[in-house]
Amino acid sequence: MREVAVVAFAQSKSLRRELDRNEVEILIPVIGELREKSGLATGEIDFICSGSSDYLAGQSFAFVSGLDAVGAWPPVSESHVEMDGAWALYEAWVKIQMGYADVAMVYGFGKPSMGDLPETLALQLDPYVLTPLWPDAISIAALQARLCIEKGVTSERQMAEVAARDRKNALGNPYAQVKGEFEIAKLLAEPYLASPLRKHDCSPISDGASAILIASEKRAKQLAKRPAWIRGFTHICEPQDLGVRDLTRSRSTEIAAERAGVRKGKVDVAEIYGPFTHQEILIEKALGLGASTKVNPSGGALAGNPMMAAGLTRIGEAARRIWDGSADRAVAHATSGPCLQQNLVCVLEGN
Amino acid sequence: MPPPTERALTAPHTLQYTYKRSLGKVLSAFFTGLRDKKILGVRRKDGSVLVPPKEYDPDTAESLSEMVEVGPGGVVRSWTWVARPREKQPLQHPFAYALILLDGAATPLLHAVDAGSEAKMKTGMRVRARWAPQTEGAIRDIACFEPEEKK
Amino acid sequence: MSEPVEILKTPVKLDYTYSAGQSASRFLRAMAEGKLIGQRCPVDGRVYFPTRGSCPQHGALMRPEPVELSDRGTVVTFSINRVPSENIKLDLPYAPVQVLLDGADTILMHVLGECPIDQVHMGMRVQAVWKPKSEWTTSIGNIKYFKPSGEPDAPFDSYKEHI
Amino acid sequence: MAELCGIVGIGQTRHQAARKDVSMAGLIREAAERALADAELTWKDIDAVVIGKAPDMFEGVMMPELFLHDAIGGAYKPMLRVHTAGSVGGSTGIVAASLVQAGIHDRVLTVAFEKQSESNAMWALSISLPFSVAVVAGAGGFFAPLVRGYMRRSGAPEDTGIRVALKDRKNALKNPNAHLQIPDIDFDKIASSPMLWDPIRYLETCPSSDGACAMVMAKQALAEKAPRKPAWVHASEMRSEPTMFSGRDAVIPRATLDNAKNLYKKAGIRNPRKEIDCAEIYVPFSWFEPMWMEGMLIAEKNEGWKMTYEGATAMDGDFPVNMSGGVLSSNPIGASGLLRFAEAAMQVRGQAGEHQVDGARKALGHAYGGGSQYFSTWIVGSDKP
Repeated sequence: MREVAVVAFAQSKSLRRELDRNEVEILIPVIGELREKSGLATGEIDFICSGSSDYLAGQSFAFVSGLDAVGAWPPVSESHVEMDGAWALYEAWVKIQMGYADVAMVYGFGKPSMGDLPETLALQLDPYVLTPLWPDAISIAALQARLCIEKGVTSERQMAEVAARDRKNALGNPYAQVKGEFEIAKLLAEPYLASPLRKHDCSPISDGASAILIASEKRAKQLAKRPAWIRGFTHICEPQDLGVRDLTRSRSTEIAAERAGVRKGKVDVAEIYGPFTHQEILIEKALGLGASTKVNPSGGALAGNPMMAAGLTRIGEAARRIWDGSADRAVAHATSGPCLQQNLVCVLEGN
Repeated sequence: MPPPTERALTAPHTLQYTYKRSLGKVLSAFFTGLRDKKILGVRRKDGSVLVPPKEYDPDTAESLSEMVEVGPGGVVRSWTWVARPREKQPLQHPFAYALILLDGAATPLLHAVDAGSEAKMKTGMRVRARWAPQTEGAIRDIACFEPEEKK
Repeated sequence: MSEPVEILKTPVKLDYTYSAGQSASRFLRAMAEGKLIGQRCPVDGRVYFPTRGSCPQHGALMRPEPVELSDRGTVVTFSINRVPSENIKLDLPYAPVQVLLDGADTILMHVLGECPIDQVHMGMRVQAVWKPKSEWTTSIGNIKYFKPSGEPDAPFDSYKEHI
Repeated sequence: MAELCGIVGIGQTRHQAARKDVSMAGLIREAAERALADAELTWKDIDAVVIGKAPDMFEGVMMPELFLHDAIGGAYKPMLRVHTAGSVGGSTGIVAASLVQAGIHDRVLTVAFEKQSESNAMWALSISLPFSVAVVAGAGGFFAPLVRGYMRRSGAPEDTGIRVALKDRKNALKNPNAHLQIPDIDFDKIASSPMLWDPIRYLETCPSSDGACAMVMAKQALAEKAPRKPAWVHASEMRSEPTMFSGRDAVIPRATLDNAKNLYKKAGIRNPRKEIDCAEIYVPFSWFEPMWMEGMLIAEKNEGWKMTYEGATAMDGDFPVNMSGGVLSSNPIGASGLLRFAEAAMQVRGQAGEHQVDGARKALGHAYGGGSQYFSTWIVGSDKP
């Protein structure tokens, strides 16, 4: 395997409703910042990959206009996944591994506020037997949460603690959307949104974008003082059918964590993409994190969840902790699909 | 980049289409069953019955074809309460979405339960399919499930 | 027993709030006043109309100053459409044209009117025919269509780089 | 490159306007099972799956690979979903090959599909947005002005497009999987078919199809042991440019030229016309054959039409193109690019049956999409690179 590192990261603020800018106008400053930080021109980037969703945008080929933000001239080697940007990063990493590229740029963007996100996500389900019932994404997650609680995997209190922890952490994150100090007792006194989930258990709906630059060893050392080396990178997808999966654990994350070698060393920081509090707890368990790991210093998805970028942002936030020396080893996680169907694990190291 | 200086123009935009889905043998049997007020699963290699059925085993991708009738009663495995139903959802008054393990099935089916109030919902409770007045071969031929009368 | 169920109809209707974004909103508001407003690329100074806020070639935000354009131009290329479509409310056949407006450096996709279909050609000079002012909205549709202006054809070299 | 990639299994469905006999899962399984059978492998032998298709609005499912991947043995494996507009099938093949070439996986299954009969392709491709006025319908409306631009620039005879269509439609008669099979096809039939988007006639356009294509790719050590001769991936390349900018050449965009140059360089090809034995090129409207002959640097500028005119691109010509009948004969959009890539591989494996080019040892697979702005291509060979 070639040594590849995350060398630059930029993101927009997560906003509940970015009505005044279209996707390109959100992306341009993010990609501009990435260029500025790295000092690279488009021509010095060997491969570009993006992640976005046509259904979030409400139009076919929505990613095509995203290319307008790149300045793809002269023409670029470029690809797109209909997935979170974290998987676009995976594709770019593969291109470096095979020797096709040395420097790659990746971006993800989404404006879920344009539609009714929990309802739009019902279109991800089996179109024959589930979508016609239009179960919204919050209800689907709530079915999983109850299973977890009744099996004793977690509790409403523990879930509230996760929400409070993440949103307190987010106080230090200028890009976060939901932040503050919350009392557990007060959170637990709130009514259910979809029992057993309360509002604080759910990530917000966020518009936003993020972008990352990765590079092979030689270039990485030129581009960053302390590159965040990718030492494990894998992803696994489970069958979607809720009935055939054990929803009280994340088996796909367990497999991915094993293959990525998460437990081969101490994990200082973990950035987890948990769209719901109980899911963040399931991922923590699946990654096998201990008390010494600081989880979601950025606040995680519970503080800001720009769909299609939020997973990529986790990797950027983890890399930031390597760059500034606050972590020597970090784990980033991304998810997609109902009830943590598909999960990606990326291990980053400073040495 | 400076923050937006003026309000952008916005307008409603609707994506609307009625998809026509061909089904293949297993799903065709399932929906034909619903039209005839029967719930069918499909037998997996280990003998267990997958509900709703698929033409393949989700774990191994092996082809499946032997249809088996299940239900119409079953047990709630998990549930959540929908206090304010959305327009497209199966019931327009408060209801529960639930994972329901039908009698004879190894995997639960997701559907709506018309329980009247959240207090009446309980994991482990027995429910039974309530059929729509008109059945046409769709998942909503089951209007919803309802608590089974205690005997 | 009746026939087996072989087709499942599943209606999908999703409602969105679409945003035109900053730059396009400026151009659309000008349209409502009967003005054609383009913007310059900060890198090469070329005038884009309609503008979507950025120069796609350079990935840069357009210069903010508006550039007002003429409503006359040249047909760069065209086709003749004989296919009905739910999305288009025009009588068939009609000619979609790519118009290079005078003063602009990009083409505008629109349709041609007041011209027999067999006389449409590349290089044809055209001018906009506007809807009555009372019907103007924030839409490029304020221009009903382009019609031949009667000027002599533009030479091929003057527009060939825009095909 | 860490590893060589060999294509050891290829499968495709029978393409037709509406495959009413199968579900979406059934459609992709049909292609995948055939690819596995060709490779004499089972679902268990696959390490990862890569799925490609065009916009989700075609089938009305958001990211349908999430509910579908287990139908092709993807449970608890890595899964990627590619979407790069019309070139997506090609890009999907490239991503799958990359996973092997990078040394990450031993065997990868890739499937690209479209089930266009679930909706209406014209609708899905031309969804009107607020503030805009739709002036063209479907892809034909978009590409017709470019075709006119090409005719003007090159001075190509007006019947060039008819000749391409005639050749591809005759080739399709030799391909049992092709959607459009018109046994009594002749020049006059095409010439007299209705003009849809002038200058594009009805029989010069692609159909709307349901279909899927699958390939199994393996690393060198495994490909060498495959029951049938593998096709080796010699090189692949992708290029994209913006849809529109001032002065953009949308007829023969720079992205295709750059793509071609880099592809040949990586494949060690100096004279593509001589060194490549045959090609499957993405030609949804007949005129794009001469355009892409130039765009792929196989013909000189403004002379692509001569290849068609002189019969060079016919089955018995010196550079056969679209032996399968091409996109003009089958067009499940998401799969169309992968079908081009797969047909190229079938040629160098000698498994193209009636439409086999004798002795083909090196072939080009090509796809493009968007507003002629996304290009993905590969070169495959009977011999290792």
